[in-house]
Amino acid sequence: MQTMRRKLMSVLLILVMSLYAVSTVSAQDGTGYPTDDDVNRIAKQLYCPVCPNTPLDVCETKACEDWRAQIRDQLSWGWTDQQVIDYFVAQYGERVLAEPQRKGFTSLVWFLPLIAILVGAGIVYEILKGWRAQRLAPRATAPPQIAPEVLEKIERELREMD
Amino acid sequence: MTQAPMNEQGAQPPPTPGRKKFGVTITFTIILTFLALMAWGLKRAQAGPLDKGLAPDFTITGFDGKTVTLSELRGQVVIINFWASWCPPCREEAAYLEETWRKYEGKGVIFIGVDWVDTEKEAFAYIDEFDITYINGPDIGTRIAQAYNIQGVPETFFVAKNGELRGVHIGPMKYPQLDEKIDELLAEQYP
Amino acid sequence: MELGAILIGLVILILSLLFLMAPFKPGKRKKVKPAAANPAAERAAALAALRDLDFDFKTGKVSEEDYPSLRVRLLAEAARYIQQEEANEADIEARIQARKRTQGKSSTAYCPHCGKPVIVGDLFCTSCGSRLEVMTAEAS
Amino acid sequence: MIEDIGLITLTIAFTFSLYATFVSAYGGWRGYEAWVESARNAVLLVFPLLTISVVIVVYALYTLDFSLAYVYDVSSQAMSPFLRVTALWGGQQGSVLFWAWMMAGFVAVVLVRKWERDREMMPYFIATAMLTTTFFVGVVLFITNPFMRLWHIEGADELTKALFQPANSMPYFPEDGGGLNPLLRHFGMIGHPPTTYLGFTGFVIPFSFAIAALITGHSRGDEWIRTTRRWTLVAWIFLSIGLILGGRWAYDVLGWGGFWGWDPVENAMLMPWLTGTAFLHSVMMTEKRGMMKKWNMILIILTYSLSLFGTFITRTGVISSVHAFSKSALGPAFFAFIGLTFLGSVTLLYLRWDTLKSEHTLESFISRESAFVLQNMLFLAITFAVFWGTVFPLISELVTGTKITVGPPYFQKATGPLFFVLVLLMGVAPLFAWRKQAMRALGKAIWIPFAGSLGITALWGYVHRMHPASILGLWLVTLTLSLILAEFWKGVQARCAARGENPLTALFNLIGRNHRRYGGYIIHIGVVLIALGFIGDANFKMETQGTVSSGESLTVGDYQLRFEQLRGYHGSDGREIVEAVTTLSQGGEAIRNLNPRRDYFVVQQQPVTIPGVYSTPGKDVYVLLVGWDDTGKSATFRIYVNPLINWVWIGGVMMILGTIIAAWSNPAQREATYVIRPEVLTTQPVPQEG
Repeated sequence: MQTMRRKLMSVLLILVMSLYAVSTVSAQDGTGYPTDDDVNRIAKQLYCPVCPNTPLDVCETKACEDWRAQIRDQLSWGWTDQQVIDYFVAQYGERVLAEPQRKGFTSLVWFLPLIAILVGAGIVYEILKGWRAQRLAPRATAPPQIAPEVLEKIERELREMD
Repeated sequence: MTQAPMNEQGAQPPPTPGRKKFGVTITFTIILTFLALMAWGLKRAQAGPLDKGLAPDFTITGFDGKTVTLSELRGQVVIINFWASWCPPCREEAAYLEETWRKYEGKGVIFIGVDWVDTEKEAFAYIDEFDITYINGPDIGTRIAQAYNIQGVPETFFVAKNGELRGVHIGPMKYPQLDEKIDELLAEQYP
Repeated sequence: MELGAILIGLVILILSLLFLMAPFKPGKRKKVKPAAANPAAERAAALAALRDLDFDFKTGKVSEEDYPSLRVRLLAEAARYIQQEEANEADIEARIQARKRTQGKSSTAYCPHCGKPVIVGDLFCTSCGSRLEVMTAEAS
Repeated sequence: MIEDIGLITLTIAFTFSLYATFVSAYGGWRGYEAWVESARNAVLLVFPLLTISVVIVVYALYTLDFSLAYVYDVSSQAMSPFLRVTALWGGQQGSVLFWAWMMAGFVAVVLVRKWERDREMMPYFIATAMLTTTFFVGVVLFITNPFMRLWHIEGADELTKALFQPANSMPYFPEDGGGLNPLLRHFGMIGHPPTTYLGFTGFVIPFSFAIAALITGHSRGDEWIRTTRRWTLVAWIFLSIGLILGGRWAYDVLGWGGFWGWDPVENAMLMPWLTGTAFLHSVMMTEKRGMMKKWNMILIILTYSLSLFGTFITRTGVISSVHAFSKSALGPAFFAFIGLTFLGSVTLLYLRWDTLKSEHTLESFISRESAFVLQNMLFLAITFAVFWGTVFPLISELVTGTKITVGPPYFQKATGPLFFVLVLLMGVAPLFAWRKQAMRALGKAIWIPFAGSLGITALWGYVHRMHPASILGLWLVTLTLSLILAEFWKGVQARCAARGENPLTALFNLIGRNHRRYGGYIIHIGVVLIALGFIGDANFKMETQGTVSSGESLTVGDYQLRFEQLRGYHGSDGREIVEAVTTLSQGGEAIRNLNPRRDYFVVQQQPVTIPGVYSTPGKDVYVLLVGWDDTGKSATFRIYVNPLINWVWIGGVMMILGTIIAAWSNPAQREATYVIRPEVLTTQPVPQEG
């Protein structure tokens, strides 16, 4: 078990190290479409397929640079944003999408909070209604008699508190 | 998880026993379900790559357009190597893998290279660079990687003649690790 | 592991154990201060509620129609606490005096279990019935 | 030798916390005073014992005793002495020890301060709090021990970590260690872990008192709320500081121009903060009106369980995250403990459910009470949305076998509207009086700020041609802020009128005599300012990326960034630095030189991108050096213009200030931290006298 874990660790290490291997960017050729901003616009909507939970546009690994280069190529071939994203999903799985899809089982991630909020609002209303039902019957309007010296004491203490 | 207690809170004035019981049941069901989910997640997070039992079947289409299906390779030893072009350790073993493949080609051994989350351009360059001749194809949608539960690349799985996994090697391989393993698997009787 | 470390550890352990076991030492029984029975807190609460109401009125959060009735209610409440407190004090004082006269003892103490006042020399607490020998021993 | 002493004190500490847990529970159950006292003494010993262990680990880190595996992992010669000390929480072993130590400290302080009061609850308080402490100390001792040494076994390729010498082994003394993860070498990471841990562990106090109240049946009296109010505030503010420092760290170090990424680990920290905030508010309902007693229990159990859950997902890798510690063997132990805590406390609550009788009466829907309930509901709704988004990838994988990511877009869309209502409520709710609020008075109070803020934002939006959503956001902030400030204004006015004080004295006295109320308002102002930062970040952010040659400029908004040259040099702690010299100008006028750089840590093989930032209250211009060509003639930059982002930090400071005021006890009213008995008010007839 011990060795197994160490092995795993070393693999993770290898993975991480390899991700960071080389990280220089060569000047882009020409100035026309697609620009870095065009690439980032799409990369922003995607997550790096190998790194834990990192958006593709800010990911610094070699692999992510390759992917951004790939997006650039695809854009220069005239692909639309959606085509590029669809390609990524098909190629690397649904986990590359930053925003979960709204179909199939995944749509639950959107619906359940909505349902929960509606149910919650209903419950709040029920609670408040229940409390209100327990409201006391209106009191007798006659003010209770309080001994003047006690009243005096209360007022004095109130003044002291301020 | 957040709502069930609310049901009870909301059950003023004095809740009917049925309603309260319902709330309690819901609450505990939710808690237990949640704990079960976490237990499953923990088990998954702690599990290493698959290393025994029947190797999960898959069909892979190589970059050259040829297709191979694992279950149709019974009787042969299969070496499945996961790699990616952006991974330096993969480069360390690439030449050794190709060399070994050439040594055993036609002797009842099949090599399959599974290119994990990679870009085609860089993958082709990698294959050219090391002049790799065994079948290599992309892992579309990372389905194969998920089935084998790989933890990273490179990882190499050894499939015996009867289709069962006979272990996995994590990290780059060096001579003679692969040769020894192949010889051992070739020595097995099938059927 | 070196001997020096073990020795130092042993010393720490022994000192700690002594401290740990101190409460079990027979004879030296602990003193229990009275639990803070806090009638003043309730009164203060009522007064604070009054104060908040006055403040809310001054800052315009309570309307002129609502203010008098709410205030009267809170006043009545505060008054009741004050009267209760005074009555309690008077009552306790009276009882103490009565006991003093019959027993000839001079000081009061509090029950270690319920915190209610008890007469020194009594064997049992008049409120909760627990045994009071400790207090007796202390007073003598 | 000195490390051996640390190990010994750690072992004794574990034994004593175990002892305290069971002896206090037994003593409390049987009414044996001496047992409980002995348990208290044990608790009072655990803290100094753990302190010795902590000090020894710090000493080893400082003196670079690489025979300890932990020191070898996180410390190195190149690190400054200060960083070596902070390496205590730079890795798994040290941070769990640190955590256990803090928890023991909290419990010890409670016992010193509160021993004479709340005596009935104490045995169970000790038992609950020390059970948790025992768990953490046990984890340190048995699973992730910082005193493990490095050994070399004959013939083995790798080093072995063990406490005692394994067979056929030689002690191994490395020359140098790996050193702290480069990303953690930042002031935010120096403050963030300790404050976060203080926050997480601090909630053990209210939680344990709540459990003790449930066990003893004293929950009806709500003594536990009075006892723990300040503790809760302390835990809460530390959690808040931890969140803010974490955000600041992310902004400075992670190189993505943002401060909150909705990563699972960030969410895990946000969730207990949310429920903790709800708890702080619902407690007021109990104090003032005797309502929501069950609700308080649910909230504190939830808060504590969520903070344990947070540690669980941070340290086990169950949910993939940028910030996760490496996978470790802690998983099963943590899982068992969290399951036990959560199930146990909920079951206890269920058994005692009927003792928690509240007096629920509501005179009017338009009242402070309703506002509180609504507010609590909103907090829970946000918590649920965050929770759901955080665990959904796991559910998806379990049910469909597909891994998915739930990223910021989900969280922004799901929680954004709820936060909007919440901030609005923060402005409006304090206007409501308890019991009943006259509509006309409310209208009068709200009219001017409403119209004013609407006017200002409409004008602003018209001039700047902004997106409707952003106008809405700005309007919300303006309205809420003016409503809160109006509260101060009204209070000052009332004092001026009643006492003839001058406004400044009146303001001072106002806050001085009402710490809780006005401290709370100041916290609210802080939150509004943070909201402002978030709105700026979500709506007005601009960014561009491009490659330029020396002498060329990149443009974003009305800013230009001119690239002059690249230069490289060696850093002090083993980093290779490549720095770009650039000039930022606005409208053709040079403002400032910015030097974004990239530090490459050779040993760890890890780059860290350090932005060049031009910071003003209105906006930050945040420049990243993304890459360069080998000749150094051209470089790629990414420029973000982050409007209003500094208000997040300013708001954070306001929050801390407000919390200090709110937690400060009022000298004039020390006795007025009270439990009101509402049944007197509502169920008994008013005595008629005379």
